[in-house]
Amino acid sequence: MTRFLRRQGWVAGLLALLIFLFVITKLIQPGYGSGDFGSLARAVLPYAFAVAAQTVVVIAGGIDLSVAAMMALTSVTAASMMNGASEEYAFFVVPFVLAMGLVLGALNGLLIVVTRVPDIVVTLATLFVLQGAALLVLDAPGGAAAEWLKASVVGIMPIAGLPDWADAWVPKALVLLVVCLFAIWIPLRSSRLGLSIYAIGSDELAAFRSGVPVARTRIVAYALSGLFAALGGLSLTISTGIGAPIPGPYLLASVAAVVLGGVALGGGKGGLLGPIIAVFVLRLVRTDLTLLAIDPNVTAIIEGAIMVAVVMFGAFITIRGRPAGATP
Amino acid sequence: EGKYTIGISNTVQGNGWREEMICAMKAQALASGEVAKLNIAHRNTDAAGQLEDIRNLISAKVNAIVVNPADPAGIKAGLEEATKAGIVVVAVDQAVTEPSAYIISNNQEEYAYLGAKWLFKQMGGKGEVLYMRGAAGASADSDRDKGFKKALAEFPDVKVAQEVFTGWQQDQGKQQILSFLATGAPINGIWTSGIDNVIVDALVEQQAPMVPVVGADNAGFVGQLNSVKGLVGAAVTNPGSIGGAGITLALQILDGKKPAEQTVLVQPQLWENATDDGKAKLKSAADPSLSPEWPVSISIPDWTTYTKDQIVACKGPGE
Amino acid sequence: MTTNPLLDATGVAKNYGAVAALRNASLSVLPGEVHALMGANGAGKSTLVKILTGAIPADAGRVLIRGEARDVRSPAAARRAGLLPVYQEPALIPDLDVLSNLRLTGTPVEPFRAWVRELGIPNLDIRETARDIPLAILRVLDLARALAVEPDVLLLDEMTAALPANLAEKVLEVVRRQGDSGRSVIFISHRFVEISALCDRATVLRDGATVGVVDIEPGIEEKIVEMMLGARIEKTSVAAARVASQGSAAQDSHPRLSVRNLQLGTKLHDVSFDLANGEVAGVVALEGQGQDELFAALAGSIRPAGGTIAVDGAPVKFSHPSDAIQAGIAYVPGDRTEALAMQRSVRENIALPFSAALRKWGPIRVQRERMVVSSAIARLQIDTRAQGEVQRLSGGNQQKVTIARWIAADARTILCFDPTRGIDVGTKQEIYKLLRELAGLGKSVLFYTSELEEVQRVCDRVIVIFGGRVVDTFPVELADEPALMRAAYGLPRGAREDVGILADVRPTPDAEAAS
Amino acid sequence: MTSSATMPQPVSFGRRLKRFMADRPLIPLIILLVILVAILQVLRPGIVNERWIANTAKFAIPLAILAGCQTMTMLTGGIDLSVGTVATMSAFIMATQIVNQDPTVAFLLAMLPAVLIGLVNGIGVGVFRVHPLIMTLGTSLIGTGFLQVYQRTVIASGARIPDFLNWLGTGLTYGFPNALFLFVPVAVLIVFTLNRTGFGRLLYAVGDNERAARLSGVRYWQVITALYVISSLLAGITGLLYIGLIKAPSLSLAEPLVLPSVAAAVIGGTSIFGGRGGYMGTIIGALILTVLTTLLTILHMPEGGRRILFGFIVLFVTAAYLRIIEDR
Ligand SMILES: Nc1ncnc2c1ncn2[C@@H]1O[C@H](COP(=O)(O)OP(=O)(O)OP(=O)(O)O)[C@@H](O)[C@H]1O
Ligand SMILES: Nc1ncnc2c1ncn2[C@@H]1O[C@H](COP(=O)(O)OP(=O)(O)OP(=O)(O)O)[C@@H](O)[C@H]1O
Ligand SMILES: O[C@@H]1[C@@H](O)[C@H](O)OC[C@H]1O
Ligand SMILES: [Mg+2]
Ligand SMILES: [Mg+2]
Repeated sequence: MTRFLRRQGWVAGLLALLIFLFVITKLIQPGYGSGDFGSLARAVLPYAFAVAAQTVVVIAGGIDLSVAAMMALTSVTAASMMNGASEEYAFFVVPFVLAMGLVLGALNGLLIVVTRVPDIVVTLATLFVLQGAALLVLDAPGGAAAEWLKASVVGIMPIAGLPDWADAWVPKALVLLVVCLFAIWIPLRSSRLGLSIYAIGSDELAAFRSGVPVARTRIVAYALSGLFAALGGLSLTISTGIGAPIPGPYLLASVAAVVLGGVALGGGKGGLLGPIIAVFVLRLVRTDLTLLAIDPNVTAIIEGAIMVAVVMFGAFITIRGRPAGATP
Repeated sequence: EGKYTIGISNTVQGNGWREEMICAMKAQALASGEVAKLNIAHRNTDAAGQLEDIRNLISAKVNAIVVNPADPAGIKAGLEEATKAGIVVVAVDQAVTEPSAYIISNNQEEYAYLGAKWLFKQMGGKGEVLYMRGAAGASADSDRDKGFKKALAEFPDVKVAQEVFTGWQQDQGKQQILSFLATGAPINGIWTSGIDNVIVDALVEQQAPMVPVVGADNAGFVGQLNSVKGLVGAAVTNPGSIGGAGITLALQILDGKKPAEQTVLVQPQLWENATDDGKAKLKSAADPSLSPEWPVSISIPDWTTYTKDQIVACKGPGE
Repeated sequence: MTTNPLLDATGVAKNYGAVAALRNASLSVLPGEVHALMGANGAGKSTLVKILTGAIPADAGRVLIRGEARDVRSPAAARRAGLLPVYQEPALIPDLDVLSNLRLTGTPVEPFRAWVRELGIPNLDIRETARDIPLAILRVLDLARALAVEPDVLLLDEMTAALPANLAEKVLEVVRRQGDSGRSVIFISHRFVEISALCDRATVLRDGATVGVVDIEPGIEEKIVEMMLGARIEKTSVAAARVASQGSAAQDSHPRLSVRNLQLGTKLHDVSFDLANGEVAGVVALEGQGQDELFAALAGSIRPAGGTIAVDGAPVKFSHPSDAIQAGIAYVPGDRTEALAMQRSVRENIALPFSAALRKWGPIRVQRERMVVSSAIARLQIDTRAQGEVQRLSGGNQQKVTIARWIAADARTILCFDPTRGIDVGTKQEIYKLLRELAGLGKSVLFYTSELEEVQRVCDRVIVIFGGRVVDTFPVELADEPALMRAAYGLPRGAREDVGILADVRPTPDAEAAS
Repeated sequence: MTSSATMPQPVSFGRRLKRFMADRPLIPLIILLVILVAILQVLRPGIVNERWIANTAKFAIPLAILAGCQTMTMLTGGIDLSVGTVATMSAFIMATQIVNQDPTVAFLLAMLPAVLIGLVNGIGVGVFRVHPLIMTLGTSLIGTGFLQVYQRTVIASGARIPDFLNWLGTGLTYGFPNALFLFVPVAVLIVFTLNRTGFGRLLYAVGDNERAARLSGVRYWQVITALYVISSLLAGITGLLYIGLIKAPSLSLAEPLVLPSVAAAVIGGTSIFGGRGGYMGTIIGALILTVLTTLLTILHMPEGGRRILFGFIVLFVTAAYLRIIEDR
């Protein structure tokens, strides 16, 4: 139990914060109900995928500045492919776009490994390239999404055996999120590959000496990041029914939520659950401020302040917790 | 005391037209006496961000939402959810694809057609035009594109030298015109989607040849048409006060007075400085007391009831 | 010999820039043998292990495994070839728990658990994160992880160095049995007790080359020491070293530096000594006996947990190296890359301390700086042909730059940590001469060296540290290499006649095993 | 394993060229700039005239100053992504405060957020050891939020560009842009600081080898705090210059310059790892980017194509530098 708390303390704390926020929300708006929760889940969707994309590379000891651009490119690709196409065609579009994210992500990793240029510069460069490509696909927001895809995030997921009142709290968007993220993440995490991703982020040399193929693992981490970003791009197209070539605020948001979610920027630590909860927290803060009719611009201040305060707090703990006599 | 809570969602911030729109909404809400509270989501964002704002407004249980859409189709799902939740939805300034929503807007296609046709005539029916559009994907922009293209089709010798999106941001428009002028490419006319005074500034500062410019009825541009030497141009009206009209429409619907049509269009006018008649209109319209980015048409007859002081004060109910 | 060697390496060489870590190393291990790999600090033992297990590539050499030439390019390939190392540094991933570490390397869990129990840890929680496990246990887990896959050749690099007696005992037992069951073990240790208790043969490395292979038998230790030290053992002359130090004998009332009961975690216990004006005091210790921490504490890099430091009789507390510098104490680390901004010029590197203080951030007085720096360069005879970037200088010249910095800054006390590591004989001589000159000028030098012969050439006095304690202080006349070596291994002075080097300070855990 | 004997080999021309370039990194950059200008002249004969040069300088100057911020922070191994927000804030505050305030007061108010943000960045990075990327992203988020809120409060009072900034931003003197009156001193100051002051030395030293600097008595946090404050002040001044050029205060004024400012420093040969680089290269980097933009406009290259090219250039130049510097 103590170990659970020590290891999952951050996540547990976040979860408590989220619950607290829900209570606050209910106090501000007594009518806040399952439908509103569904809205929250839909708002969370693209952010959650962006954060998942960032989390994987950060755990592997890297950073990916191109997530938002990757989302924009995959989003416009999906939207323009589905524009005027049949409903069935979307069955082809979805795997195509996911594969595209996977391949482009792997390319990010490959460039880092081959050029030995630092990840931050490589992904800054690919940020421009992917943005450019998105603008070539669609120079203005547009395109379309298949109806069945749009329906896949609207409403609730009927679950057999669950009473209706409880079922109302299971929005499809949440189910989609859980299925897509955790269906990939949970098996991955305990697999040799997942462990390798943690290993290269934790101690690259020790990982190499333990027989981990470091370069290959790094490429895989970026490929996964690309895959999650593609899911994010798809979720944008699905929820808006269009594709937008100019990236949304997902890069910043992903870094903020990664940090807030307890994933160390040095790599090797943390998981996906924390950042996802962090996304819910940040979205719910915005909801609450809207409910209070507070200027939504204040949210930007609050999000930034949360991010900076949390990082400084984390750093502060690390400095304090350093054993006596250790050299900084 | 008013009885309604109205939600507002807008996605371009820092643009004078949109600021006037917000102030008109506040002033009208106050003047109507029917509104207890405004819940304003006003920031720079895209369709996805606006969807989130709309859904948060739904959670806030507002009675009506007045929205200036980032994208006509991109927020359809949110508007549909709002209607289902019993909320009155009014789109201002631009159209949306959600059929349950009411729309009150300038006639954007006509707006562009009027101005472009006048411009091409001024250019003698030939030459290169710099086409400075608004925000990519916004329906006002695509409707205006239709009007512009319609006029262009009537003047086969007019060519588009370059097409850029200003995003309806003054600074972007200024950067774009400056870097275009820096290339030294010749042009014969400029059509801009309401980002106008900075364009004239740039021509003056760069000592570039003065070419005809068509913009909107923003106070700064109207002033320039009256005063800048050698500037020939036209302002096409596009009232930011349409926001106030949106509030009025929403209140009417809430009070049970539904309009005959789902869409209400305001017809634009053109004021040019090439004829004496036009000059007179421009003179009387000019209002140097307004911020240069604010349209001079600060009220719409029959639709807005606030005073000039009220809109300039920009205070809503309870503020 | 009739049996073929399981592992046979010849002519292995490895250079790190100008440093030759290995020149010509060979090693041949028979099946069922526990084979010691011996050599002084820096002889190249770890480098050889890393090459054999694919952790680093060799520049030259040939490796046969079971008579076949194998190109082991990665640790994973070494595993497949049946070679499993336990490196000198822990190799468990710090942020993963033990179980995940096992999965990562494809190690079977049950055998691992069995080995862990065997090695004297009855109740290991395999969900514990590696970072939270004490170093000693971690080393044992590393070993158990290797044992669990039943490798043909187990390579143990100073496996027992960080272990308490009870765990070390278990490890030795287990390793011995490996040999008995037909597997081979390459065993690196500085503890002769362990070598004689455990090993069949020993390969001795000196300065990166194999200088001999011996069978372990009673009395062989002296011979191994001789081989490890090479011709140097004859060369030492007490008198020669003293010539230069004549002028420094005068002692004032206050020592320059006075250290009392210095305490630092498990690393330093009650360390006390004085450093006089104009004195070069040597520090001799095996790797990892606390000397790093001692120097770091004196340099203001880390804060001691207890004890006092006084400079010229006045107590001082350092919270940052700049405090120590303020007190006239300069630190020259052994690792040049720690001390130099490699992409900057010689001049900038030497002048760096000048700009450190806030009030010195303004314009640099170029003329004056040039003068001071040039005189320091001239003093040390730094080859400045490539002075635009320190990284282009040879190792020896780089080291001179690190010292020149403090000559230019006129530091009164210099802490030199193994300053001659990896540099050639000629430059070494220059550095010895320089240190003596500095002492002659009244400066005080604390001089840690891993090369015992240097003691006689440079020092007035020697402080020997073992296990974080000052175990002996020699006047230089008595500090011949064998005496220092024994002292460094924690053996009491003059114990030579008793049982040779085998007289351990600890109760011998493996009396039966040895017999 | 192969055995190899090291033999003195005749140095090939390629290697000699490479070493030459490595020793004088400015030369390849100047060559690249000249080539770009030549292409421009070929594509549109006569374009390269006095007016064009003045115009190019006018646009390159704000970019070059912001890139100066990046150069200095990158020398320490950091990056300052808050410069865009800081410049925008200073510009916006200046333009709105000048309406009712004394110019000096307006100026001081405009520089206040710059100092504050610089201070927070410096303390975060220097004391709490927060990753500079995260720190500066966080403060820029907060700054933007404050600016948006501030904007709402000054809507009615309007904005004005002070004449002096007008003159500085767009005026010409004998055909030279007045901005040079600001830029030349700033550039000289930066170059002098980097090469001839103790502080400049410390920037390089800290970025090259923080431990070595520490052992020489350098207090890291002091250097870093001063650095980020200076960077912010420079960004603030750039904002004032830029508003004089653009004359349209907005909430995103200088944001488009941020990533190009990083790119200009990178192209100019400053290493993102720290310890290597200089401001002269950065200035040429900024000119290269400005000329490149013009070239792409003239080529009628669509925005998408431009960004793609831009990304590839950043990546290629960094990788090439790495190669040149690595094996000499
Ligand atoms: N990565 C490296 N870069 C430069 N020099 C190195 C590197 N690794 C080792 N060396 C040098 O190579 C030599 C041999 O080092 P090695 O670690 O093999 O010695 P060792 O015999 O294991 O010593 P010890 O008993 O202290 O562990 C030393 O002089 C060391 O400084
Ligand atoms: N890349 C370079 N460019 C210019 N000069 C160089 C370069 N590399 C080395 N030199 C010069 O050549 C000299 C000899 O270098 P080298 O590394 O061979 O020295 P060395 O004989 O190994 O000396 P040491 O024993 O001190 O390490 C150096 O002192 C240095 O000034
Ligand atoms: O003319 C434009 C208006 O119609 C648009 O929607 O917002 C910005 C204005 O400049
Ligand atoms: Mg050498
Ligand atoms: Mg070793």
